[in-house]
Amino acid sequence: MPGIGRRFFLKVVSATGVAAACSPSHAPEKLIPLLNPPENLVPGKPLFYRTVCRGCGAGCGVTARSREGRVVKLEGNPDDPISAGALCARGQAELQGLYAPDRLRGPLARQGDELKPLPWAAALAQLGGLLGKLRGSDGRIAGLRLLSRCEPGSAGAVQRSFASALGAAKNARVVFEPRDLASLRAANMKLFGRAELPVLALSRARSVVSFGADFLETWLSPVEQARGLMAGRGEPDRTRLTWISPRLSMSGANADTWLCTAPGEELQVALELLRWLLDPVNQVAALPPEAAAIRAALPPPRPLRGVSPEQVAHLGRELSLRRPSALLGPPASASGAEGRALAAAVQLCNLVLGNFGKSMQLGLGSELDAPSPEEDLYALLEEARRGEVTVLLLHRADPLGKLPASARVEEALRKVPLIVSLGERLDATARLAHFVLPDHHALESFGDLEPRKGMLALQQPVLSPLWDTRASSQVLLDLAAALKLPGIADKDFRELSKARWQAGAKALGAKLDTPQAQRDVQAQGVVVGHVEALQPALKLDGLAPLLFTKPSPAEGLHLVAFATALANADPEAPGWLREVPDVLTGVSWSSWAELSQATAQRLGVKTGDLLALSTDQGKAELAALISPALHDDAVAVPQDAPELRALGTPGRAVRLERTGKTFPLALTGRASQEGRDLARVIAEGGAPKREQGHEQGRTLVAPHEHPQHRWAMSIDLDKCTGCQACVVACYAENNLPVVGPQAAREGRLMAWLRIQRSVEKGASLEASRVALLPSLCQHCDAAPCEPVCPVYATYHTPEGLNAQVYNRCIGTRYCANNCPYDARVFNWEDPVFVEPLQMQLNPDVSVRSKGVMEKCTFCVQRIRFAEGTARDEGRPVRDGEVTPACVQTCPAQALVFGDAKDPKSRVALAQAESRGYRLLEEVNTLPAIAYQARRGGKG
Amino acid sequence: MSAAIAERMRSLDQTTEDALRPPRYGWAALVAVSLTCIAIGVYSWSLIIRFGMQYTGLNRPVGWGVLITDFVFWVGIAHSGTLISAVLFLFRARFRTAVYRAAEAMTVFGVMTAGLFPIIHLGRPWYAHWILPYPNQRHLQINFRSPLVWDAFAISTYFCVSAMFLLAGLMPDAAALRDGSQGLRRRFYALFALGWRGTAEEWRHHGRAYLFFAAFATPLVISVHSVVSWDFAVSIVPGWHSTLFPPYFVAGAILSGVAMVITLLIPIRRAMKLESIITLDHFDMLSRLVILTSLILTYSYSTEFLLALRAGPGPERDTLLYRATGAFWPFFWLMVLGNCVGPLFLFFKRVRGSLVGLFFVCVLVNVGMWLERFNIVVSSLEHNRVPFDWGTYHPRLVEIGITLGSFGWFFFWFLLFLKLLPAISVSELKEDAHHAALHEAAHAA
Amino acid sequence: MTRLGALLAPALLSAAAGCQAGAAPATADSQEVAFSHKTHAGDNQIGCTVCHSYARHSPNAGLAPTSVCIGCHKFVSKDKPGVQKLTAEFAAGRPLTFARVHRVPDHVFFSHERHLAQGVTCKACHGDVAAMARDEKVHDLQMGFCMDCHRQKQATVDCLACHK
Amino acid sequence: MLHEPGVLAVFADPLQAARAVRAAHEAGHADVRAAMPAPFPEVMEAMAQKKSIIGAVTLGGASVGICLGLWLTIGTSLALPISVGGKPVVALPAFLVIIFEVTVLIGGLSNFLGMLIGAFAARRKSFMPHDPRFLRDRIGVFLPGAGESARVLLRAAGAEEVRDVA
Repeated sequence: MPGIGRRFFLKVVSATGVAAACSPSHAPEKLIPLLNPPENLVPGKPLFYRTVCRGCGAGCGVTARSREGRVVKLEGNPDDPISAGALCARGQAELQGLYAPDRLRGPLARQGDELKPLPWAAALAQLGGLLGKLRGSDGRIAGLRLLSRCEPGSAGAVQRSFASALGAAKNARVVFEPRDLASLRAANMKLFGRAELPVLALSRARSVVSFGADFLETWLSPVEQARGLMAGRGEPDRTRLTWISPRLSMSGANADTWLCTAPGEELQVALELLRWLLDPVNQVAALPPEAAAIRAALPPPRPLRGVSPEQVAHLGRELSLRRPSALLGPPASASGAEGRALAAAVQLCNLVLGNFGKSMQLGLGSELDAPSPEEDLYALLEEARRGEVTVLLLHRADPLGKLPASARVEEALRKVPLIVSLGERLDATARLAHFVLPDHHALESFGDLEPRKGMLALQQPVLSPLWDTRASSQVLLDLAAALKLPGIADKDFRELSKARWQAGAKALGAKLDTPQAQRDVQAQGVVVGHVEALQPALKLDGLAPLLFTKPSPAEGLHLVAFATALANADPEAPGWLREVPDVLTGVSWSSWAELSQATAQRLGVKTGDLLALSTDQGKAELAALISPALHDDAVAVPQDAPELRALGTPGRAVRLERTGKTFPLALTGRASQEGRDLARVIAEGGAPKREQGHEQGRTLVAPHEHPQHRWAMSIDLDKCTGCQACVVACYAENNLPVVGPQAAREGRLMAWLRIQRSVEKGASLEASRVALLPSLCQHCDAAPCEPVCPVYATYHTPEGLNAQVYNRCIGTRYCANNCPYDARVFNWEDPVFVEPLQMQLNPDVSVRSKGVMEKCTFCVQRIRFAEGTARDEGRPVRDGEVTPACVQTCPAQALVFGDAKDPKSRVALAQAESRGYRLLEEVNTLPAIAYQARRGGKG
Repeated sequence: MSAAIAERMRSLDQTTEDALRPPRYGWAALVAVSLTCIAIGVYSWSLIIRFGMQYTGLNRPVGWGVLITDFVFWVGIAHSGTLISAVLFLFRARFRTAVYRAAEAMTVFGVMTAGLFPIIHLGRPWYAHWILPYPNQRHLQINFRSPLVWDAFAISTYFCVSAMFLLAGLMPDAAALRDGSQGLRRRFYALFALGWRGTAEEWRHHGRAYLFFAAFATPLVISVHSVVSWDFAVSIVPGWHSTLFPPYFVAGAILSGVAMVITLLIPIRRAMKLESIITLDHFDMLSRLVILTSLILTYSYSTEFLLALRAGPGPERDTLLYRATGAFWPFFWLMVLGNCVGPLFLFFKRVRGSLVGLFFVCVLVNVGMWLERFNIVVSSLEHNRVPFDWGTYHPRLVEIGITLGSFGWFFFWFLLFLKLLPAISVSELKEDAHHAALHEAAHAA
Repeated sequence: MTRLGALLAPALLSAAAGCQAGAAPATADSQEVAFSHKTHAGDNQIGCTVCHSYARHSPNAGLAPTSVCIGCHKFVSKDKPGVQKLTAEFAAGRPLTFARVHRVPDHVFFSHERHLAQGVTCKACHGDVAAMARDEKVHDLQMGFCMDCHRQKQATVDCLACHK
Repeated sequence: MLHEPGVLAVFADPLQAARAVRAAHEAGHADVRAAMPAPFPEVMEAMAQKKSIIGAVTLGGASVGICLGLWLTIGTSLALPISVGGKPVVALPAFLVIIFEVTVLIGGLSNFLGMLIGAFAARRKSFMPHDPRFLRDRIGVFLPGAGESARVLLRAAGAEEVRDVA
């Protein structure tokens, strides 16, 4: 054959040979052994520590899981009566607060215009010197003020003694809680002489009425309240919830009835309800002796705009029959005389219905370190403006960042010659400080607090401090020592706290005689004594002025603030709380202003338009979002939105203008299920309609059996509140990356578990319902995603899991296309964990790289852990021993997980429930997850 | 008589050799353009490889987009070639001889282009070889139940068979050119001639082999695009999950392929002065094929919709209505215009006869066919079963760049082919030439 | 046909078991001190878990903390240069480093605990370390190696047993 | 390259060439060889060759393909059975696609190779003088080991030229 020769052939062959020969090689890595082995730390094994969540005032006990000295996950403390093992989204996200990249990493001191790093010793010496100079002849500093968040424990005690020893003024220490339920406190004070917040036992209530109180998001003690409310859900005669507010918020979405008031009209409704209850013609049984007096004190009736008298009467009748009940309100956003009046009206309803001591308990709320009345705070600011404040110590208090602009905080702070900020990050106030002495994160510090009477929660570090920080209380003690303050003997805060909690614990009847006993208590995390709720005695004097009223606000747009379970609108919130979309609107990464459809039409506004809002207080620009469940007169803004500070307290009239600009809102999901009936609602007592026209579970091939376990889940839609604690827990447990606003806009959120929402429009606005559906991988027996994968990267495990092997995946995305539930998530880019957030990564779960498909694994690592423990102890896995992160953290206990092969397991029983159904039964994928339909109102 | 035959053959050789010297500058310019496109495509792909698929417009729920559209489109293009040469060969359709070589070349390059996309669209293309069954230490093989594996096999088989088919036909012509040239050119043609001498013995084997190739290729054509259609039909995505798909896709593929052949042949014929060989009758026959397949396609579309509508409310219906009225409704109706309405004009001899009209219709068909695939892939994913996740998809520059690159890649090879190898089957034409001469002799007598 | 396939396929699979070289194993030379398993585990019969103390109750086997080395070398062969270096470094509060010989990729979740509990010997994967003056990688520790053993011992071959 | 003496005739018209071939056969030349630019049916018929064995080769290849396909699909699936989507491990309907493709692939390859080898063998065993014209516009008929009589016979058939190949 001329031309073509052996040589040519060989060339081709050798070329391919070379290509095949190339293969990567690592440089040899170094192993660095420890010098001395740390005791009781076994690399590769988790350690569990009990401490307290300081995310909000509720004081939930938490269990921290730590690996190789890094805490990787927070879970509720099962021994704690408040959290009972559950944790809310914000609690889960405390972890990201701990590893927040913007945390202060060491003390700063002002040099000229800027804050420069300074060693602790130097900083304290300088500060001590300055304070020393400022001391008067009596050794006190007249102008010293200490502004602190609520510290119901040793920390508060230290601050008080420091303030009283060094400060002269009687209110030298002011306690500042921006989200405090001040109105309720005040009302309780005026009505019963107790400046405390009630403790709710909603599990005892048969009807719950909330006057806009977001008791499932942030109000009072959401985890406990969610558990309480949902304990009475699911069964036919279930706890009923009535929601009275211009906006249907998340708590409202769980209501059976919504009374859509005009903005600011809740007070009138409350008063009318009270009036109805007290009206003899309605013959409400068992009225208290004070009834007549209260009735006398009621202001004259005023016409209602949003709500009809019939609705009030209907509610009144329900409450008079279904006892005990619980009336909740007002929300934190209510303020002033009106707020107090609403609170009073609500509490009087509770009193009239005899709820106190049953569902509504007084005398349990901690009176330790109650937030000071607003007046004190404003007085402090006024003094500062007058230049009378010479030293201002701030402990985790950011008045500049939190108070409305109208409070003129900056002006006040600029007048103060010496500001010392003892906080975690460089917040607005700290930027003006002269010394910034960073405090430990709550998870790094010792402490003790009294979340409520008869209870002691112990705080202990779950990892050694990440940065060069120091406990604020310790700083104060050091200063006290340096200044030789009289009456402060303690040198070490840890000792002080220990002595204090041990005394407290003994008082609660805990045995602490042996060191072991002390350790046990510490390991327990909480000490629970017994305190009886008391029957409050009503103080009739001053009732009439308290129940002040004013006509329902006139027509026209009014500002409404609402709380969200997450903090999408809060620029300072950790990534998880910003990225996980708000459950009702689907917004992530920004604040927004909601308008009703009618209003939006009237003003020609579309979702995404940038609106200019202006009140008598100021202006702000916010992105418009058309809400299907909002009163036409309301403009609703999330209470975390920084813009709200400019606009002032809610309730006031607001003007809207279109700026002509648009804002790229990151919105997720369509709030409609196109009548496909995925999230089902059934009449009370009814059973869900079955899919017609095909036989369930019939397949061409024999169903494959699961030799040992068949892991399965059941989700009770009647209990799911939509708080998304499960979603955040999933982010934490499974190393899900936070992708940021741009990717969120492009529909590339990485969540494995999402709460799908769909708004079912009713005849009227009030009749419209929001159906929530937690959706995750259904771990189908006949999973459509599996057979289409060319490389076996996804398959069905013998234990019934739909497995995804990341390192085998080549990223065809066929499985995701073929998943009828859209449960699969693709890595569009390499995940980014900003230093030091990567320290939170769970070492038991791979961090996925770009180009790989991923999805819910039922937390297989936790399954393996439980199976391992069981095997070590030579016993079968117990029911309820395996809990995926979502199930573990669910405050409402709507999720149940277990082995469906064990007929006695909780999950098997739940799945057999009459309300049970599976998603998309018509595609016959035989999912492992069964849903229980929600029971809708009276049906 | 005998002189006449020899004359014909000589003139045939002459035209072929002239055809191998196309207008230099025009050719060079086209090559330059296609190389540029390739460069753009390569760069775009490199972006995806380095930074992940974030540079595409894909998202949840739309996991497949332009890249898969291109894949199906090019596989479709690759279909006419084998059809024209193999099927028409079996049917002894004489008009095939003039055009089948170009068509086959198109097939081979079309598959070469299509074959790239399954790799390009991967999240981790550097592991693309995992889709092939090769011995490895993992004890882990591939999932033969996955349509993507069927794809891998179908595409590679189709490439090999059609390449061999092309080579088999080329041998005699290459041999002729070999003997007519020197130096590098000679060695090049020798490569394709594979030592061909034209002896009766060689012809004996060649004839049989060629027949068998045709016999293999015909079912293969059907199977390949059926397999491609199964990528969708085997899934349970509403708008994909349909038993109609295989015939529907095959018809579509043939339509797009024939249209592409015509679109390419019209300019080639002009540029290379092949008017004497590729006559209007050839185009006439081809356009009849276009009409036929287009009618089949129209029928499929209507069946698809009627079934969905008859099915009553549900995902199936929603998806198809969305396809026609949703975000991409212009694409849908442009597709109908291109694939169903346009070809109808070919019923008129005037349109069929005028190359301009024919060219226009065929370009329209090509556009329509691309859009058809886009509509099927994207609109179905946009409206899957869970309305909460309904979304939209907008192609990004990277995807457009890669598409451009694929066209560059295809035309680069095709241009090389035109320059280096006979675009018409000389030997078969010679065989015909002899028959023609006989006819004339008969008439003369 | 089926049975025949079953018989032949593994042959194909193992045919080119070696052809996937993968990452070049870290070599044992360039060790900071000339630590010899032969001396310790071999001649002096020190059990593996004396130094790799976590192996029995954790996924990680662990590496002897320097203090453990010192525990013996306070008394034993203090004349050796390596030991002197060790003592010096320890006094200076600096740990010695060792070049890593055995490693599995990050996406493999191997547990020493589980394997020892099932009676798998250290030898099975690490080779006869007691005879090595310089550590060598005896087995490639690639998936094929694990699979061979798992199948032969009828242990699980579920992917999620090792990949999560 | 092997070489044989004989008589080579060049024709312009396939019919004449065919006539020549037939004549040669009648004249008792068992082994008549020809070369031409295209497989002119007349000539091929006249040559009266026996059918090519390529069919058998291809059939063999195809059946090997079937076995390979079966072995690959069923064998590898049983080697490590993995449950996907509740489908049986050996899912023949799905495997048929692979089996078909492998069959066609191997069949096609063997067909092509068969042809090449056949042609190569032919060139090896029976010598035919090469002339570029035979690939363009002329037909060559070669009678190995023939003499004067053959020359006459070929001229009579209408050969343009007849020459001895020494």
